Amino acid sequence: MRKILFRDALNEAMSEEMERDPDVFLMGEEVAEYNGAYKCSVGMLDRFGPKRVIDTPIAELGFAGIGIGAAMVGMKPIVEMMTFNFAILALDQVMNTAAKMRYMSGGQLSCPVVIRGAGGAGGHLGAQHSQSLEAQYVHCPGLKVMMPATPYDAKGMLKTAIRDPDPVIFIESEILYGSEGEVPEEEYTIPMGVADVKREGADCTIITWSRMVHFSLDAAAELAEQGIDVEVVDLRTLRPLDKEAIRKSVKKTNRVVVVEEGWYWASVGSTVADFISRDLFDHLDAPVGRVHQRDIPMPYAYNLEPLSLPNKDNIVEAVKRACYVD
Amino acid sequence: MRKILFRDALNEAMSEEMERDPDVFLMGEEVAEYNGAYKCSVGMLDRFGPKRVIDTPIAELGFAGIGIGAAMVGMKPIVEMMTFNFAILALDQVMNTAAKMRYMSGGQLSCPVVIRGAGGAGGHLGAQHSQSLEAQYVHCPGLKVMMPATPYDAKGMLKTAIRDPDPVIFIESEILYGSEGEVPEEEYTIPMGVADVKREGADCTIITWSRMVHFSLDAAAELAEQGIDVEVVDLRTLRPLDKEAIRKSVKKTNRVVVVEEGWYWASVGSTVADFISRDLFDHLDAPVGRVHQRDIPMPYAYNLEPLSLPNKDNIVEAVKRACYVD
Amino acid sequence: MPENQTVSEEKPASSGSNGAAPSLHGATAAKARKDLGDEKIIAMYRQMLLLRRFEEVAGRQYQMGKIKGFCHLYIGQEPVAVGSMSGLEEKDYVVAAYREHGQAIAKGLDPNAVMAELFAKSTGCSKGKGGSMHLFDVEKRFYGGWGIVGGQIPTAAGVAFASKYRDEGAVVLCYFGDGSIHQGAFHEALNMAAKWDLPCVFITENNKYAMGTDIERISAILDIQQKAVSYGMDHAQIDGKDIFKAYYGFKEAIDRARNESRPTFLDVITYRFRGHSMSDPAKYRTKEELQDEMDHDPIKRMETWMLAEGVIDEDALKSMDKEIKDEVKAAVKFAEDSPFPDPSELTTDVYVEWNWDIE
Amino acid sequence: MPENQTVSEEKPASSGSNGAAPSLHGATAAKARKDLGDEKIIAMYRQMLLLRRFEEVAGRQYQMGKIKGFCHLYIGQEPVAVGSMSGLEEKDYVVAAYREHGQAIAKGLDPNAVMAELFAKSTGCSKGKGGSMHLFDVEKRFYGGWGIVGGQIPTAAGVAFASKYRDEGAVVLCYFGDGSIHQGAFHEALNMAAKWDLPCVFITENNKYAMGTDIERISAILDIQQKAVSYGMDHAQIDGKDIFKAYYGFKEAIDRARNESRPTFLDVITYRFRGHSMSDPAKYRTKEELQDEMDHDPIKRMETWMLAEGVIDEDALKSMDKEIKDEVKAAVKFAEDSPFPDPSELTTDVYVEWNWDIE
Ligand SMILES: Cc1ncc(C[n+]2csc(CCOP(=O)(O)OP(=O)(O)O)c2C)c(N)n1
Ligand SMILES: Cc1ncc(C[n+]2csc(CCOP(=O)(O)OP(=O)(O)O)c2C)c(N)n1
Ligand SMILES: [Mg+2]
Ligand SMILES: [Mg+2]
Repeated sequence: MRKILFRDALNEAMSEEMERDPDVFLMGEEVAEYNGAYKCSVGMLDRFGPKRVIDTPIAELGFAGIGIGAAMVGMKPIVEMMTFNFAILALDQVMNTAAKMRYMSGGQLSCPVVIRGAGGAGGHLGAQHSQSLEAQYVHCPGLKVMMPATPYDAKGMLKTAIRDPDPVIFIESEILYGSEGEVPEEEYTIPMGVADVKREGADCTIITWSRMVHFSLDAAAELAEQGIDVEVVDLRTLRPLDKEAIRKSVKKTNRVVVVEEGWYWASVGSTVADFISRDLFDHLDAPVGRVHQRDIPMPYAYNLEPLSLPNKDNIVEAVKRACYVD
Repeated sequence: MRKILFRDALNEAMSEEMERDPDVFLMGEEVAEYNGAYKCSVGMLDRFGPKRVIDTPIAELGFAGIGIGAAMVGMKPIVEMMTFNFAILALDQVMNTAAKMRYMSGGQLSCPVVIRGAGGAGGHLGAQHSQSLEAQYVHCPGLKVMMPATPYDAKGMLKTAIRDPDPVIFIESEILYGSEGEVPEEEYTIPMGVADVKREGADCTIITWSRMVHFSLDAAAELAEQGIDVEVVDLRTLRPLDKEAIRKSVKKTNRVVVVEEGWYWASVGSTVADFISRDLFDHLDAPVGRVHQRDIPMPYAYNLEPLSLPNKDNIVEAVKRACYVD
Repeated sequence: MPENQTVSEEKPASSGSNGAAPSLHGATAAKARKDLGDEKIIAMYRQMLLLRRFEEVAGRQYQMGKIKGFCHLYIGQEPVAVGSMSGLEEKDYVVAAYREHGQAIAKGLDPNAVMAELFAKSTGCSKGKGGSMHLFDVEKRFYGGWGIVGGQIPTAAGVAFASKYRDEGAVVLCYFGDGSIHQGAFHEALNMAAKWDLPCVFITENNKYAMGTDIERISAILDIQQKAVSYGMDHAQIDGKDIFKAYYGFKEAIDRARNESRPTFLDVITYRFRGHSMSDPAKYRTKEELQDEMDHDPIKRMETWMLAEGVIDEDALKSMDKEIKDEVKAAVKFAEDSPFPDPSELTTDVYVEWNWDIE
Repeated sequence: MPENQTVSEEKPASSGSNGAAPSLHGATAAKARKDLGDEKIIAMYRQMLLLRRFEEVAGRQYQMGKIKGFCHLYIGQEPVAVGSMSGLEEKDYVVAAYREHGQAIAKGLDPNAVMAELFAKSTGCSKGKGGSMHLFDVEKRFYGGWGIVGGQIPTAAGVAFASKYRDEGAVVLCYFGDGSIHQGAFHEALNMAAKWDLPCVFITENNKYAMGTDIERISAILDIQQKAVSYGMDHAQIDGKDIFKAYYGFKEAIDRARNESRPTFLDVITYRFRGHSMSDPAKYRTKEELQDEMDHDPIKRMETWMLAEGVIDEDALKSMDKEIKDEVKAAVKFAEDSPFPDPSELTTDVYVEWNWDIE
């Protein structure tokens, strides 16, 4: 199969959906003439013109609201946040408008908007630019949240997100944009709310998503050499959570580690771990393990940053702890 | 002991601290001439004058930033958010400035600001006005988070928050403003990060905070009649979490229910439950129970709203489930 | 003076303009009579009166505990909703704030459905889930109902964006209070609306107060139409206490949006007779100020003018009032008799596609 | 024209003003020589050159991988930082965005500490934890260093609020790019700063581009000082390519803040010679535009004028350049030789009072 970059998979997803549906358009900072700050929209301005590929001022609250308003009357906007660090500024429109309009109107309208962009730590960008903020969205009913780990998933999931009739928050790991992976030429989509077993195993389950899938696979490879057979479940969609996939895997392995890139408290990892601890109480042979970023703002110092982020060694260690091996 | 209202306890805390320290001031919408939207600052304009009790325009991001900026150079601002629903608009200043300035400056400065105001459901106010958003702050390192349940705690905790050298998010249940409780005339403070056992019991622990403390105490009273002896632990501070208090109680009862007013996923309740499940794995005789708001926006319909919020019956039920009683 | 400022030939009746004659300005009214005809004028009056009676009754029902939560009455501001929407087409959109009973009914929502919404009934325009602050009627193109001050401004610009994108020829009227113009959302939206030529009319209902805060205490400028200078946007101040001046002022802006796809920013001078919400004793203004405004009640002024000009007679007025009162009474009965939403409604309408169990 | 608009007697050198003589405007420069004296003028030149050389070297060190993450160079904009701060007192505060190496050094931060910060070393002005975008020096009253576009504007107003509250007589200079003025934070802060008379100078470094976006493509107005009309704030456009015009323009605003406690909004015309950050090839502008700007390099223009006027001679210039190059080289060596922060530093400086275990 052909291999393409993560960013190009996103580009294909957006371009195909724009071809398919004239109500789909893309707006955000630098998406048009600059081809995207992370080059996800290369060539799209040329192909679809300035009516449908729109550069905005730096006004996240404002243009998120404009996208959401357009969605309220049936358009299918893709709103790019240069990074989700800046989307904090738009959170009111996301939480108080996009997520609630359908309910408050008694089901009269929907908000089929996709809000997508870079998340997580980019690499030595310091505290204000290195945050994994999916918890803000997973907390809020009315939203759906997707975070792909591979080019294949990125394309299929983004197409699903664009077609979805509800607001979807779609967070792409900044670091993964340049990663490569197999993506078929033929059209496909990946369903909302369905996790994917990225590696099968019998001894311990790792539940993870986005960039941490790769860290987890690396850890699994290392653990395999040590005789520990790890299953890696990529959640892909964080809201709704694929409980069945989690149950299936944990019932098999009876041990689980949740790996996330972000902070520890009130996080997605904490809620997944909590779900498992309670729902699968009788199936757990060890406490749920967790791996996460340290509970501090991200330092610039490039010798410290790796100490703050999760890494393969942390994961290996956590799996061993869950397996009562040392 | 004399009894005063919750809102008056807050007023006393602010007034005493303003008397004590000329760097303390209060700003926010309607705090001065209107005496506060919820009347927490009655008389303060008259007492301290317009230099120290300041009405702002409706511009949460802007005036939160002004408070935080003043704190950066050593002032001790109290910034009132009329409700925390509106504080979403200010979240960038809170997360990206207040929480990170000390770290990013290598410890050169601090942000001793208090951001306080009403949280939780007020009563038939609809989806945009009825949110318990403490998770947004608990998630973020660099912040401290306090939520009092009684006038006594409100006064002592707010004084501590104002004196604290770090940014403190202080959320007051809108419904509790009019509640009454004993508050001594003498000065006292309540330490940051210290939970309080609001009722001792042997059979099951309820971990909770803010308004849900009262629901939990009601449930405990009912359960007592049924022979179940419940301990109610009021966390008071949510960040940092008083792990020792939790450990102590759960090791005694071996059963625990976490009760929160807000949503289920990626919430404070989920992270507390997760902490317990993992940290006290060997001490739990049943899965951790959880009680919370339904995972939906809040309906206005006043027959539906109570079905969305946690209530005494939910709590009773959850405790019984944790005790394997039915 | 910037080129694109529209100047109304007559000064608006400023709050507290003591001694002004309690009638409408002759010249504009005379023109309106010629342009619109008596039937339309009577219909406009009727609508204002309907809003007034509806609100009076809503206020009483609130005191009786039938309506709960927040309830912000529109009494005094009727010429704004009616004057602006009299120039509207059905396909046009309206987006408003939480003080929106007036705009909702003026846009054609059934008073029964609005009253039922306030009563939290399943027959309400938002099925009882929205409440006073969140009225919706997609068929009537009425899109809320916002509880977040200023939050509707970008969203309304987005509706206008869609209208332009799809070449609908539809205009968006976006209403907000004078307190909202200090929010960043206002500023961000206006810049884009101006730059992108969106067919949107941004309407400040300047009733002088944001809750208890006089605009003079928190706004760096008082002639707030000057805010539009920042965006090179057309702007005007409108006398929102005179139904005809309001009508023409809005018409110009609506036409500009429809024909040239250009936005306008309007500072509409108005006044609310009641407190901010039902729980506000409104001690921040003097009795004299309020009395003076009520002496110049815009509905009364129109009445005086209509009688003086012979547009309508006393008897017709009386029977119209009775009719309207009956209509409002019927709305209360409708609301009263309607069922509350079924408990099963609690968890519907969160998503369009939702096949997972909640929690 | 609004009353409070300050008009500079001469037009600023607009971008692409082809054929303009590559020297400073005679009248202002002559006045500056009288007012400031040659010594001060030479010091100002020296500081601009220091910023230039520092940045050139920082760019090279970035390419060598010694500096990582984002690195936004100030080259071309030197007269803004130097011109504005030459009129400052030590007690005054500076708050800036992420393109702030220039302001940091102009405010008196040790180039060694700044370079070490870029190198992520523990001797850096933020102990290596901040990086290029987050320089701090509380002693020098330099408060960042912001990565969120526009985020520093309310915060700077807060510093000004504190200065006024405590009667410090200190002025705050708040720097931001032309891209930041569309953010709500800008608007909210300016309204309060104007209403509350805060001693703050709001400085738009208008280098025409926000990343790849020409201001013409996203701003509804181009004469952006008009934004101040919304807030009744004093305002001016300043030629930020001419060190002396910049000096006087800023001086007026600083004096107003200090003596009258009134804020000013400035549109400072400038240009960045490099890309937005180290990874930006800057294809969004023509080679001709860039060349033309570089032909009018503000440092070169000052040099030409100084030589022509006999303020300094070629030899002195040369030895100054060498001295500065050595200074910057020493900064690199200092940074190079300094240790990275100890791993134990990872979890310090999160809170002042923090006696719990993390996680
Ligand atoms: C973002 C936000 N901040 C604060 C509030 C609380 N609040 C509700 S209405 C209001 C006053 C608004 O006044 P104005 O915009 O003039 O509208 P009016 O009530 O006069 O119609 C305030 C402060 C809110 N709802 N949203
Ligand atoms: C809120 C926010 N949105 C987007 C960005 C990404 N970003 C960084 S710099 C920049 C351009 C800013 O341009 P300008 O304000 O003109 O400053 P200049 O780089 O020209 O100095 C953008 C969009 C950001 N850092 N913060
Ligand atoms: Mg108002
Ligand atoms: Mg710029």
